Amino acid sequence: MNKFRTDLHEHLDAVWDGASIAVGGFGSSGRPDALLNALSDLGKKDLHLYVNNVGDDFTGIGRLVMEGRVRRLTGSFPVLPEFYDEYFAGRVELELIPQGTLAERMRAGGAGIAAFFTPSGAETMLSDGTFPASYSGGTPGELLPAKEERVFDGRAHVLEYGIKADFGLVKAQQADPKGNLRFHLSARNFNPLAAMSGRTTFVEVERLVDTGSLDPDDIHLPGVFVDHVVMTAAPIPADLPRRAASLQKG
Amino acid sequence: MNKFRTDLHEHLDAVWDGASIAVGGFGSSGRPDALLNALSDLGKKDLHLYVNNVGDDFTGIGRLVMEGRVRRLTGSFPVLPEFYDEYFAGRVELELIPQGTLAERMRAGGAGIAAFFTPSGAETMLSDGTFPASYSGGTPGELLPAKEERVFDGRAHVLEYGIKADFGLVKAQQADPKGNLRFHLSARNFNPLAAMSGRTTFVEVERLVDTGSLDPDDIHLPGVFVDHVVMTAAPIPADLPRRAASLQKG
Amino acid sequence: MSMTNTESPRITGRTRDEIAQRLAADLVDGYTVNLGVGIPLAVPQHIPADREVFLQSENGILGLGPAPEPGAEDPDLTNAGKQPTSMIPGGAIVDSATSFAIIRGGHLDVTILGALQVSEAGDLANWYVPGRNPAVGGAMDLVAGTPQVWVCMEHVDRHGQPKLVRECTFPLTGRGVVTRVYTDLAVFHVIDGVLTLVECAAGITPEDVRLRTAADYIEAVPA
Amino acid sequence: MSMTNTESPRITGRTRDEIAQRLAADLVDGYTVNLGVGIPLAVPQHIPADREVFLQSENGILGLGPAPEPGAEDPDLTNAGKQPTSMIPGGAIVDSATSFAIIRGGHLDVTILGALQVSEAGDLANWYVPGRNPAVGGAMDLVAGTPQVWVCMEHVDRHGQPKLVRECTFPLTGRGVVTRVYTDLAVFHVIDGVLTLVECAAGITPEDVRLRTAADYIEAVPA
Repeated sequence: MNKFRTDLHEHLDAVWDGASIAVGGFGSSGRPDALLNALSDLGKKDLHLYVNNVGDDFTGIGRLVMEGRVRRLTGSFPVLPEFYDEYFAGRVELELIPQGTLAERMRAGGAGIAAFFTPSGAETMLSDGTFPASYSGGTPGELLPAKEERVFDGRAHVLEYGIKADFGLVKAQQADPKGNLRFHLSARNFNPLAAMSGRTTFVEVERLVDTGSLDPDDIHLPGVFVDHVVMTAAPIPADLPRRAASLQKG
Repeated sequence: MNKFRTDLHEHLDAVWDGASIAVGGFGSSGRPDALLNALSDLGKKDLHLYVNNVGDDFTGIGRLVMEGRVRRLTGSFPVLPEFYDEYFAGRVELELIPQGTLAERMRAGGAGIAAFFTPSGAETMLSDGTFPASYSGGTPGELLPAKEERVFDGRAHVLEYGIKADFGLVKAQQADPKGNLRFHLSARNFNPLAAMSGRTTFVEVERLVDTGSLDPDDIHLPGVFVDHVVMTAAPIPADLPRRAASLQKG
Repeated sequence: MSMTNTESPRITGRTRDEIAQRLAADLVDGYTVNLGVGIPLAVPQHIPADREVFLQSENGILGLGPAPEPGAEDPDLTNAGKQPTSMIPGGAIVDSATSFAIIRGGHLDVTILGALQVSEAGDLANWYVPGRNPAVGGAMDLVAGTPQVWVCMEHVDRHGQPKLVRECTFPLTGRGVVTRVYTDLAVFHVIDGVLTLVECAAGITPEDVRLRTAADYIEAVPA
Repeated sequence: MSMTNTESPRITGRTRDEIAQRLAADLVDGYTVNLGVGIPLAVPQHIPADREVFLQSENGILGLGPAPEPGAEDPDLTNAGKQPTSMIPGGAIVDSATSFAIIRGGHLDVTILGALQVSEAGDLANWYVPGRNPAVGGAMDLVAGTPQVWVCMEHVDRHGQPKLVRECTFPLTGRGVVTRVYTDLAVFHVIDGVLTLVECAAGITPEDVRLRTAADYIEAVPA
């Protein structure tokens, strides 16, 4: 069962409008831009993205948001100012959660853990039912539901739910035909977790290697979490302009 | 801060009678026998061990049990027949839990997750309050408490609590002075999790390596989870007798 | 209802090895599979040559290979039964938490287990005989998490008593988890929660099966 | 009670860099530390030469080094602020779930953060100014999990209003989490839940501090 694919669009077209998608990357580091851009090119819309950041430019997540393809974003640190314009204008919903909660929820969903109690965010407006998930006519619309609270060892905790996303999008450095992956330095970040969270997981890699060439002790994520591997990613050049000059909204 | 220690007994003597200890290993594979034997040699007692197996001989866990040093054992597959003799005779308590629940509870404790909902063991006698944790006079004494149950997506789950053990005992293949570890093949098993679970973690290794000689991408467990490293472990010879011929009970 | 309280005459269906062979014929190319002890351990040698089936071991091995040659054993590479094993190219090692994330999270295709009893609702009892030494290992995680749970077992116990029952009398491993049962006499599927006889072994009639089965089930055996 | 509603005269205490230097003097050899943005980023250059302090970055780096030379940047090695960084020998990479397991599980010694407000009970507000763009990152995990939370900040805001207050008016990052506060004027410890002035900067009197602090606190400044 070789998981290498040559036609990215053919396989990624399995993503349906309205799908939930867990995405790797921290800012632009380790972000699967080829996969994200292909979602735009394929015209996918009404997406629910689980991703830590929007990033600071109009590639990848930023492009999907600015093209109006994202219904809801669950993340911790969107950053891109234009994302907030969309949010306050009522064109995208924001489920804002602590970064560690996002990572743990992705892992839990992939690990069959339905929910867990964490102290992160307890007794704050991200858990007390007052944070606006959406705006309508310039005023708060839907509020994030209050989270179930329980005290353990004298400290408040909140119940957070595992994320089982329809799809996972991941960027890795190396993959073998079984889908075994290696990541490079801090580009690892959310990628193994997005792969675990996705019911069907796509990976873009910089380098394809032969079966058996990765030491079993040195595989960061086993291929059992991976469905389709495409070689599209190139290392991001260090001199990449941080913000694209032109933007077509759509 | 060099974490290499030359005098194992001096440092391990910090373990107090009555302590809870998370232990790595699956059967004898990856089990930290040097550390476990040192606990016996130091005369430690009344211990609560979190460990998957007792093993099938009287070294390591088996020795501690047969010397009467273990008050309670939390694990999934004790195996050693003499362990059960002790259990039915009321000399050791058994908290029997699913293997995946043990692994996840150790990780959760180390990760600041107070508790989690898992489907493993729901609607069984390991969660309904009928399993005897101890025997007294040949009849069941304390029963394991019934676990809190909740339905997610139509399936029963039970609430399981993170294990924050007083100490973690771990066997690794390589360690650097910062405590960064590498394990070898399936001897990895519960070792990274026992290290995470322990408030203070001891590691026995086969090989000490210089700082900087392990690639940051190839470290299985970062030294932040490790306190003391001793070089005592040798690879177990393949012809090790599976059961010791002589046994002194104490 | 076909409950029987009297021992039925012994008949000869599939051997234990043939049960494993029959099950192996149903494995699909590309499956990742966990094997329990007993009859399941005979499955790998019967996997058809044109199919690749990846074996997982609960102690953190993906891509389990055959037992090593004498002298080639590595104490750091053992299977779930604590016996020396090997790995195939393309295999990977994970820690126990990740191993059970794979299992519990539904990333395996099939888990193949032995059983003490299976109920008509797909309940499984296979971890504990009251009065003996209790040990559970990864059984409850495997049945809770794997989409398909295939049981292979003798149709009746050594006293001739049916192991396919209305309700399990032994303590449960999981409720409503079994999806297929392969025995010396027959193959059952659990379809929408209903135990269904789909095949009899060569020389075995539906009547033979009925006499040795205490569970209610539907017969859907091709004529 | 020392609440003030009128702007106090400007006085000159420590510079932002000197606040970082003062905090760095309290770091203990062997500590593992997470740094927030702002004043905390100046801490590493002031760590005394005889102490080894290991820096953690929430995106999965243990053993963060200084900014790389121009041309030596690696897009696969960036810090929590998404800027190119480096690693020291003995560093390690982990995924984001393990990184926050380290943070939430209490395995760091200190997290050093800026603040909008700190209350007398040790409540921290540092993630959100209502009306602006909300973003939280790892701040709530860091304060929930780290045994010691050290804040470095200006004693008053740019309008001269106290940032040490009875109750935070900005949304909380965590309740009762702050253990120390380093400002341009003073150092406070939270001892058994009670905010305590332990040190004034050179040329600053306890009276100067009192006039610019809206929180109740105890004075325990050595004479």
